[in-house]
Amino acid sequence: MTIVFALFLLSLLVITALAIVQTRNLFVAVMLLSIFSLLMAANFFVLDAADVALTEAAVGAGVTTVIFLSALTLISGTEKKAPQAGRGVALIVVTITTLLIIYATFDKPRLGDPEAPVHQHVAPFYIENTYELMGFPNVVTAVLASFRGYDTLGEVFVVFAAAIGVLFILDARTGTGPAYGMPEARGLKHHLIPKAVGGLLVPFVLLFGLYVQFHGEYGPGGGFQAGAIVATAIILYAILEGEKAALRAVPRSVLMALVVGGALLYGLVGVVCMLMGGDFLDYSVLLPDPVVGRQVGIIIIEAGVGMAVCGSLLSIFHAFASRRPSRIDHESV
Amino acid sequence: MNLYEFLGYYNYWVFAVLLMIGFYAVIAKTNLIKKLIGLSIFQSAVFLMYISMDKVEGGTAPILKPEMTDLIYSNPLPQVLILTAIVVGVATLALGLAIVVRINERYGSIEEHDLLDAD
Amino acid sequence: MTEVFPLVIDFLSRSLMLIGALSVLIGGIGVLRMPDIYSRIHAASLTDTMGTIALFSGLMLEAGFALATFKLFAIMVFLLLTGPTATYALANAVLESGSVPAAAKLSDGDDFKGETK
Amino acid sequence: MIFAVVAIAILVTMVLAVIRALAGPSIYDRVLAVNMFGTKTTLLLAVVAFLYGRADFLDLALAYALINLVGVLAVLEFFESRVELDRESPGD
Amino acid sequence: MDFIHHLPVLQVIVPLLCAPLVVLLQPRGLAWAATTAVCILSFVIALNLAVQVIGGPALSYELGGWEVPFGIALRVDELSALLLVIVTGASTAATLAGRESIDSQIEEHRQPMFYSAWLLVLSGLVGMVVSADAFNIFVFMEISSLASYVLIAGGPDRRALLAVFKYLIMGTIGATFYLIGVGMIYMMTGTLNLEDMSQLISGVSDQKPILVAAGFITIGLGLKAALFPLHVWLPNAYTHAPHMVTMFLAACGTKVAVYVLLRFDFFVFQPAMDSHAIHFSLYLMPLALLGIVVASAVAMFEGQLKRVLAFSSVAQIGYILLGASLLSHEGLTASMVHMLNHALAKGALFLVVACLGLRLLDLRIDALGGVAKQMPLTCAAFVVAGLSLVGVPGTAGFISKWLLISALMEQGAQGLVMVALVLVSSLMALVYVWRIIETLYFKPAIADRPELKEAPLPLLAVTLLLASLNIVFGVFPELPIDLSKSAALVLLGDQL
Repeated sequence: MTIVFALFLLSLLVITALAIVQTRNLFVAVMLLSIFSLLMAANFFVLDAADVALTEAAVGAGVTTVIFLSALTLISGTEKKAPQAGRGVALIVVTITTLLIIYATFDKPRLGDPEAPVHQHVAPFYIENTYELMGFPNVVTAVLASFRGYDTLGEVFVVFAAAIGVLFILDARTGTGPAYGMPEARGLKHHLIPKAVGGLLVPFVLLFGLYVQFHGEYGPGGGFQAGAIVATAIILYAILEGEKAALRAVPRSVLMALVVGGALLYGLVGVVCMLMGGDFLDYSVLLPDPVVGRQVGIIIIEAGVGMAVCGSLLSIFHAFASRRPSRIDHESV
Repeated sequence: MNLYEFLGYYNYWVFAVLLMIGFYAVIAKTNLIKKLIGLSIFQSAVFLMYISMDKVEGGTAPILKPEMTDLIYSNPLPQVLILTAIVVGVATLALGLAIVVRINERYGSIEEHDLLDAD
Repeated sequence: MTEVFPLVIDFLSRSLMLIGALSVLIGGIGVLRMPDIYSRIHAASLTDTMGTIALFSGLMLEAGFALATFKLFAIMVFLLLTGPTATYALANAVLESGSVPAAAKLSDGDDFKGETK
Repeated sequence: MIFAVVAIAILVTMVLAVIRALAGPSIYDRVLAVNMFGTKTTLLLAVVAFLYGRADFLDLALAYALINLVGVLAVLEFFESRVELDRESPGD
Repeated sequence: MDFIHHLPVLQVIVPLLCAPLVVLLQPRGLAWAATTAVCILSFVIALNLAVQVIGGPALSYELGGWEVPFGIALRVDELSALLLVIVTGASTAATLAGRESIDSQIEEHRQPMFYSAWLLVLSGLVGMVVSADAFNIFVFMEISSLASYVLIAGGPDRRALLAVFKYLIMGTIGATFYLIGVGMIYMMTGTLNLEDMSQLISGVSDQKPILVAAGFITIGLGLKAALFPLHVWLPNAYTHAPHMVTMFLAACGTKVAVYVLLRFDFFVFQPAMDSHAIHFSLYLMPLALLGIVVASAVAMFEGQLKRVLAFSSVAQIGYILLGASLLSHEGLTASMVHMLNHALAKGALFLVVACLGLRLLDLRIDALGGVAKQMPLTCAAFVVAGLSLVGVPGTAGFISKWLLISALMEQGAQGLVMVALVLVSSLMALVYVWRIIETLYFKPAIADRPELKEAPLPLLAVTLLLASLNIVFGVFPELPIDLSKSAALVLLGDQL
């Protein structure tokens, strides 16, 4: 059955990818990209990666699409026909790469082979010991937050870097130019039905985000997914009520505090572990009972991740959405 | 090689093809947004490769059900890595878009040949 | 009686799911085959609602009394709220963009917002 | 078995939606296709969760439904504002 | 809390956790002061680590208390200590010296974000150096890359944006290639820890995915390291970045990628794969030589000061890889010494650029005529560091070139050809350095230039300090050579 699904979904993926590259309308390309992400997410789900599927859907199909679209409103929506000088070189490079990879596939273990080395060496340890060591069933969360918690710390800082980078590059805090690009009377503000329904949904989505945040030890979910879902809810609010209203509800300073606070919270848990005599991020020393200690540590750092991701994604969204379109100041260089 | 085994490699081939499509768009397309879209496909292809590794035949997602002892679980490690990689990909994309917006503001175009002509 | 009951439930859930699948499929064909955007929206949205209700009712019957049923119900309500909303927003946007339904053009084109196209 | 049949029907519908998304012709047709595709993915996930016997994964379907709505509204909002911008300053 | 035990992780998390704090520091002096303090602290930690590992056993640290293949481990040996000293030293020098220069190029309200990104670059680079886990290296590589895109995009010229976009695309491709390679190795071995990997890989080393993985990792890291045909992002990025950023990245950015490349090749692949050593030198040696010659030649004809130095950096990466591709202890020692010496010389040169950039807007060489009369100390520093870059006896550059040439001599006839090429490229370096010195000292000043002052004291002091270190290590080379010898031994491991 998996194979049939995979066949369908993967073929669709390829078709969509081809269409994305082909189309000249960038809006269409972005919409197809969101289909591509959803397909990818469905594929991940079929391949047993529930957490990844949730992340890909929330981050890939949701937030990325919105950020792409808000950036596209600032620039031209169509791709010009260009002289294709580099095409030959590109084709050669790409073909060589692909052939190399296809060459490599011949000794690979096939899909689902239980004898594959990946299923023999490190992973069984996680599956066998998570319940004893952590006391909760989601192995992905256990690996993410504890066994490889240092990677996740790095990841939070990648998001942090992106947020301050976008703010730095777009200079969003200066107030040069009107802060709000789209006239109030435009967009969905007139549409009673979306506004009413959307307004009804936003609180429930926020609630759902919190559920995903705190249920992450037991089901698919965790800080990343929750952060992205909460961010999506507020983006929904921004689309319906205007970006200004969303900023009024969650001001920039709060977003910055979320980003900084989330990143620091994660790091400080690690530092506290060190102060209490363990290694960095060794949560077992936090409480007398190591299992409970790990649980507490994981809940705190997941909260940090959620705060940082939500704050970063929203700051990035606002940095794009609050910009005045097409402000061209060709300076002489 | 029976049909089942043959299809077992299908994931890897799709990975290779997607990689090719994305990579081609990154190199050959002259529109900067298109390049970023290509980059996004390119990275997604790699995610697919990792996730294809984690599947175990007859397995299920690695969220344990202690009351059922005979379940086989898929490998959690590639999933964790890809969770990280997805977020890294979005971060890169956001930064790239910010740069493209600034380029458009200061050059008035996001087509590579216009930009090269401008300087 | 107690032995027939599960069978009835089973039959009911299966037929509901089949109805759901069928209407989803019909919607897909409609979106592909209908002549213009308005009729496509129509095809998609009606079958979507029908398909969602039937399919989720079937799944709920299958799941019995569990947390899953509650979740299914939540998803169903969610879809029933968002689906028509999205369709409405879409149709409204199409109308504002000045596109004219094919049916209106066939009968007499001039009484519908003028020939903006 | 019934789940598999339903899942395949949904998959076929997804294919049809993708064809519409590729064929266009207008941007609204594509939005429609994207919306339909999103809904179908939600349904598929719900069915597959039952097919795999892991009904606890229904959270995912809920998330998909949400993402779908936001995606469609965002496309409409931003596309319209871009169109109006282009109208205000032709030749961009 | 046992500080010594925690040093490896403190090295990374001190700058990492201070980065979010710096964003909040609004008055501009404060952000700078905090960043500088953190850089100095990191430098002290790095020196401390270096003292510990020289002569002692390598330090390792298990994060989260999980033992090795299951958790992530850090590892500090002589080689990583050398890199840590270079990276933190360069960052410290740049921040100590750079306040005025950064003030002049970055608007005040953007500075907290700028300094925060700076700390992220620093922590990303040290994170890559100390990590012993293949995927963790990727994560920290992305931290440092994303943050360095931000730093470069701070450049005043609009061309900085184009340069950084190109860098972003190529950097991401490089990182993704690395990820593909790591994925393939993981697929065949089931582990991500480098040591564990190198043991398990011997069982499957003849298989196709491993071969392809070696290729992908080498190309991906080659992109990040600006290995010759993949260097196209580097000249523009260095030219248009703010001056202090150029100084920081030129002194250590690409070297960390080279370090990871060497780690993979010598640690993971070579012990397990018979043919890998041959392939490694077969492919890398010609590229390194080509890079040395071509980039030096291009540098001779460039008209802008920063571009000349940027192309020279491409050539220097060639020297480092040439030494490594000899696969001998002498060659690797030469590489290591050159990493340090190049950081000293290039750091000093780009600091001079920053000094000039504070006083002059136009950094084309033609516009620099007669500057030496008004800024004698700055230009003296340029002469010293420039001669070190060329490899004139008495400077640090001479030591590493000498070591490299003597290592090449051992390779027989083919080695002699390479010696000839190295000498030719050194002559080219002399040409491009001399061209600048000649302009600075002997050409007349262009007509309507206002009176120039020397650079502000901190900047000038650090510039002179770095320049004089070039002479100190040229006259007393024992310390870097000893450190490099043991670092080279680390790479060769039990192959000797």
